[in-house]
Amino acid sequence: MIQQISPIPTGMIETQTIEVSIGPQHPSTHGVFRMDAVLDGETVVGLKPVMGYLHRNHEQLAERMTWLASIPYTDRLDYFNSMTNNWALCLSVEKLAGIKVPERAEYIRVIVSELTRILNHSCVIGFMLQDLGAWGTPLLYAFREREKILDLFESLSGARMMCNYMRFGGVRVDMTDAMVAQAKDIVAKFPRFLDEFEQLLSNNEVLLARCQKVGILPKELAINASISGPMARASGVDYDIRKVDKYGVYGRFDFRVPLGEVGDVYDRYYIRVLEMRESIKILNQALRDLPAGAFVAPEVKLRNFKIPPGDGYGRVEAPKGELGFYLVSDEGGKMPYRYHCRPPSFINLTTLEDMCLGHKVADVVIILGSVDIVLGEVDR
Amino acid sequence: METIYQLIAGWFAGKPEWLPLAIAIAVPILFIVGVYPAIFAYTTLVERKALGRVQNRYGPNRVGRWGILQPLADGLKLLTKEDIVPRDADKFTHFLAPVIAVIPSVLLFAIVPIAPGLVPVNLNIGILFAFAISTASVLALFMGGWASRNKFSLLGAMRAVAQVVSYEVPMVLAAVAVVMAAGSLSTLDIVKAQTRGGLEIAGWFVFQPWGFVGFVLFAIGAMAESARTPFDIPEAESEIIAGYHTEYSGFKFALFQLGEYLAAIAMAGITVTMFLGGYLGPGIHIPYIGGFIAAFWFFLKLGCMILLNIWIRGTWPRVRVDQLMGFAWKVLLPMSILNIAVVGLWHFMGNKVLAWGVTAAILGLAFVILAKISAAGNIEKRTYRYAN
Amino acid sequence: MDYAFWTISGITVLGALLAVTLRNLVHCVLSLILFFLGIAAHYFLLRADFIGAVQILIYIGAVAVLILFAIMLTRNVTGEAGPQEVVGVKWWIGSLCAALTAGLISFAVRADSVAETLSPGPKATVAVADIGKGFVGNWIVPFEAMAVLLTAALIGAVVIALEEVRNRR
Amino acid sequence: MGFLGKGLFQGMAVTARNFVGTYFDRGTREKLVTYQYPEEKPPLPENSRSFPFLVYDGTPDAMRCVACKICETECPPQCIYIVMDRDEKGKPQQRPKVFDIDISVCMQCQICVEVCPFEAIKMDNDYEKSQYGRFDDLIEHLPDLLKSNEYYNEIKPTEAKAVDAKLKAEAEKKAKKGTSKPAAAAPAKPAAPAPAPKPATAPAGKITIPEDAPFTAEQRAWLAGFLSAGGVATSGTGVSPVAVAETTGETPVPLPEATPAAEAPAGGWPWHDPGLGMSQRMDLVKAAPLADKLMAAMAQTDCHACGYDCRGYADAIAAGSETDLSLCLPGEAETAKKLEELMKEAGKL
Amino acid sequence: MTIPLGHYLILAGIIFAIGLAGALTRKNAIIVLIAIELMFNAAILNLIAFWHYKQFAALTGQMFAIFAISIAAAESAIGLALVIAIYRHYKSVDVDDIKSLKG
Repeated sequence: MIQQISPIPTGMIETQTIEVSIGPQHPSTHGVFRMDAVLDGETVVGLKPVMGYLHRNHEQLAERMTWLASIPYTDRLDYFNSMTNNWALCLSVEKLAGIKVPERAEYIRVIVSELTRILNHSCVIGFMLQDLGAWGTPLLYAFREREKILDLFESLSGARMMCNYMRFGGVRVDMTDAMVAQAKDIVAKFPRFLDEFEQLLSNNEVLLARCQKVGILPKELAINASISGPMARASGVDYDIRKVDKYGVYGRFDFRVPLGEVGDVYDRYYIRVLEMRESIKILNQALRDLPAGAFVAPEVKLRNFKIPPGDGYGRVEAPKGELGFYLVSDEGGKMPYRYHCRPPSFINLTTLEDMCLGHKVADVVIILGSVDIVLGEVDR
Repeated sequence: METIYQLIAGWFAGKPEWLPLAIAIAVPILFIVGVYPAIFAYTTLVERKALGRVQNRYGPNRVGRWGILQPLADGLKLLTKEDIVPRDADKFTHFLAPVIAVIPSVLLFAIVPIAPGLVPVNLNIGILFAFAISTASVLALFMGGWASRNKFSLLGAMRAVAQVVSYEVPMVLAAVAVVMAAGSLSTLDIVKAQTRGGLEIAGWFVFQPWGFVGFVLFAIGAMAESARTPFDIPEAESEIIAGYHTEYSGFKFALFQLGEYLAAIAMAGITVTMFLGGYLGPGIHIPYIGGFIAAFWFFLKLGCMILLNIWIRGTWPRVRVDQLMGFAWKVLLPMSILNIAVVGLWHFMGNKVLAWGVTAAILGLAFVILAKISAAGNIEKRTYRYAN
Repeated sequence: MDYAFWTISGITVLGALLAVTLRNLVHCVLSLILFFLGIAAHYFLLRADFIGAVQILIYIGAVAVLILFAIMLTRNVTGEAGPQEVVGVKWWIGSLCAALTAGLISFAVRADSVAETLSPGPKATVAVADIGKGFVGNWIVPFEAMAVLLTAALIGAVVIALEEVRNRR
Repeated sequence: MGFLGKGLFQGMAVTARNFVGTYFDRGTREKLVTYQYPEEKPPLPENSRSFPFLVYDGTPDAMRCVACKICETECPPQCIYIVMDRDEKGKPQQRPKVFDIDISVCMQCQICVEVCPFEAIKMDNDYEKSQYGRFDDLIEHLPDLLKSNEYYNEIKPTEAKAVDAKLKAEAEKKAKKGTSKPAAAAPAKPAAPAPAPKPATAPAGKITIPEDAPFTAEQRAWLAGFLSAGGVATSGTGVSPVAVAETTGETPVPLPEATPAAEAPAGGWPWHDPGLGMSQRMDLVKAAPLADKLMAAMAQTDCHACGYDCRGYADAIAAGSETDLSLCLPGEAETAKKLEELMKEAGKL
Repeated sequence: MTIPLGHYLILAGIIFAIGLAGALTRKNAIIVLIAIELMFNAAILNLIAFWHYKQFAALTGQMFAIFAISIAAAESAIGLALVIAIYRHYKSVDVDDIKSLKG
């Protein structure tokens, strides 16, 4: 039975609790995801998330294929940010095999990942507003901006969402000057869109009333449940892997990490807006001093690429949190012996029940929206 | 109806006595049944195109030149859709709910004046009749939700009834203010009371402070009554799928939509009549075509109200159920009661300009205080620090 | 114009009968609503527009919804109440004395010649303004008494509910 | 914070600006972003990729692909199925007879293009390939895949120019070295003679389709195609290609009895397995004669890139008739270095 | 309109009788309340009928009708509150079960 807090003593009217399952076929669960909620009237007294509807056996498949062949599959993990997924796998393999990545490739990787971050944050806010009932207007503004970034990705890597762009030791296609100009143009226009977005949303009384003090995630719980990404920073946990590991060339850029104090849905929304502004800063610096040179390490072979036996864990600050890959290679070397992926959405979802108890059904939907999960990554 | 009767009585001198009466009744009925559903059809089209344009896209443009035939296509589609009734639904009530949803919305049009003297039924209890009828729509929501025997639609029905009942009170009180100023319940007299010294526009109630507050209260009430954003809780997709009309499909669903939209248009019509001076506008006194100009003004204002409704629908998110109730009882009700007191004050103050100032001050003060009390609770400015 | 009277009173009586005899509670309330509509139509026929509108507003708008809510709260929310037996044990006694009263009333009416001959009043309906003046004119006392009564009823209903909460805790 | 409704009205100002903006956005796609799809198609950037296609220079039979099956093994979802073309005597030609790509399985990841040593397979950008049938319609056979080099230059100009330049340079290097190839490469083919792989023991066993399974002929054909194409790594008993050929309705291809290379000795070649690493293979042939050692150094794909099969190439080097040690393309530098080492050891170089 | 007053009185009588029958025979408390509503409406119908046939001399008929309607509404509100309170106590709305006078 679902663990229930004691039904709120209404005293006046004695209603019995109804067990309702929200999803998997539900308009606002961001994919195939079910929540078994026990409702006492409108308030939620028990909630059990049920996942696994989109499990595609990615980790077992990777053990049967060469290292290179796993890269296109990482696009399908968090299908919203394929670039950061690729980078996470490449980072882990490079750490395991000791491959040195040329300067230009590092800069291109930063540019492409920061573009993915602003793409993801703006669309997440759009989806959350959709759950709030804003008939898709903010979502379509976010999608209008996302289209420009996806056009850049298509001219760069060949596909809009499934980029399969990074290789061990660098990137697959060099960024021509035309593409750099296109990126500069996007980054120049983005702050204007952000101001328009904030004017539409940030002090909209209905949004404030609906989001403040809803789905509060206390700081200790965030740390204990190993929450990562904007959700943790909204609760005040100062933990951004770009600052902690300084992987790639992030050490060279100066940018700040915004932190909230209350950790409710509004904080998570506003933290994402501030993070987009920081990403714009990083993009400007990266695009300004993008060096020339090789875009991929020449010594890395495409076919029968082998890795000496050993294991390693590489992680990246994906837009949704800390995305890490734990890889073990045996003496055969051509195929990973063990391939494990640490998805941020899955772990951020574990605290959903603690945030939702005591709230109304309408709040459960927004809290899920603010957690920002993509089922491809949750179920792998 | 009476004016048409006098007009026609002359031509049918010879015929049996009841014929002109029958025609005099038939004309307004045909008008209501013909014009307003057409307005409903094209409201849906305008709504989808306007929402599209707000979201930087076109909106339906495949059926007919600019999507003109889209309502026809929707209607046909819904007509041909299979009509599914849940197995253990309460057949009779399930069938009756959409019918009862449409009847009050159509009846509401009976008291909406189109041109001087041209109102389908000139009841001297016009506004009261309108409110009496609009309470009946509550029953349709309830029966729809209760009869389809599924948890979500039951939740939707409970929410809908609670919302409509609790927004009924401030709306009626806002109308009471207008009735006090106009001195009569009949819609024709209300419109006449808004012409002051021949100037057709200056007299509108909306330009008085209490009139403006009444207008805002009535508009909010009308939106809540017809479950339009930001109060579309009953059919909030993201929470409970489609509220009370989840289990309806095919033409019954179309009837529910017809009922809802017609209620929204009727409420917009009543708002126009009470606050924006119904058919008043420059040029209605020209001898022959005055009537047509008046009708034009009425439909123009009606269009503006509907567009305002659509504009709001494209922008604002949805309010939660308990906030909705709190807003109705804690903010709207006190404001409407104060509004009635202010109209009384206005009535007895001789010098109108001074009265205008005093009433504006009182209402402004009240609004600020209420805003502070109700909003202070949960909306506070947030500051964000950056890591080192 | 006579058939208007007969049809409406036919509907009214049908509504009343169904409201009392149906098994399913919700259907009872629906027929009660039909009955209220019939009565309101009668008021319009009798040129009492204001009372007709008030009747619709109060009875259909409020009382019917109130009864529906009462039905909802006194049975489990989702399930349909089991079919208890509908009629009390000695139902025939009740209906017998009802029939007796009906006979008595109709006999009395028929006997009194005055009732028969009174002819209907003029066409004009009374203006609402006069009712308003009446309220604050010579009916001021019952008006205030009504105000007191309604507030008392309001407070009473709330007390009954709250009192339940106080001794519950 | 301003009065209660300020935020709400700011929001409405934004939507109004967008509403009006769409009417004055003359094609700048800033405010009005819709492409009316069937009428106006969005322009595709040059790198955009949809499904692979095979390039041929001049006439369709002068295709660059030599059916070396590297792309088939490297393809992550295993959606390519190649059968080597053989002349009547069974001698492998350097051309694929059957080259199927199942575009319902292909995830357009372009790995086949990267690993192809002969620039034979490139990514198209034609995305309108939806069909009604679910089985055979979505499998693109050789004739559908073949497209001319001009078409390739037309859709991807810069990339095509670079590829043509590289091929021309290789051809000149080949012509300058003038090493004749024992296998008479067809003159029209400028590219280096491609290896004609004999489908070696299938890297992964195939599931057999029992006779009594309730499939119609058409479904059985599709299943066989799917199963043999999909390298389902199960150890099951291998369905010899002949049986597969039968079920796919082609004329049964006789097993090449008289292959130039010597038949495997009774004990078989334990090292002849592409899955093993170079070091493992070398351990197996530590005590073996030079020819076996040479053969173990090969990439074991029998891809005929060197003009022989692995055994033949090793015998040719051992016999001294073949001096170029870098012909084993799948083996790349690793095999070439090992071959030189072995030859130095044996004192022949 | 040639309907004499008598017809209205008989109509009111019939409705009153139906209400009385309902109140006496039905077991469910809510139906009893509905029956009481019927009786109220019968009485108010009489009031209006008499007012109409007295050539609108004075407004007493209408006034009393309004007062009667509001009393009826208040009464039904209290009645339903009672029914709910009893239901919560006895867990049933069956008129026969509610016998014991203990609170």
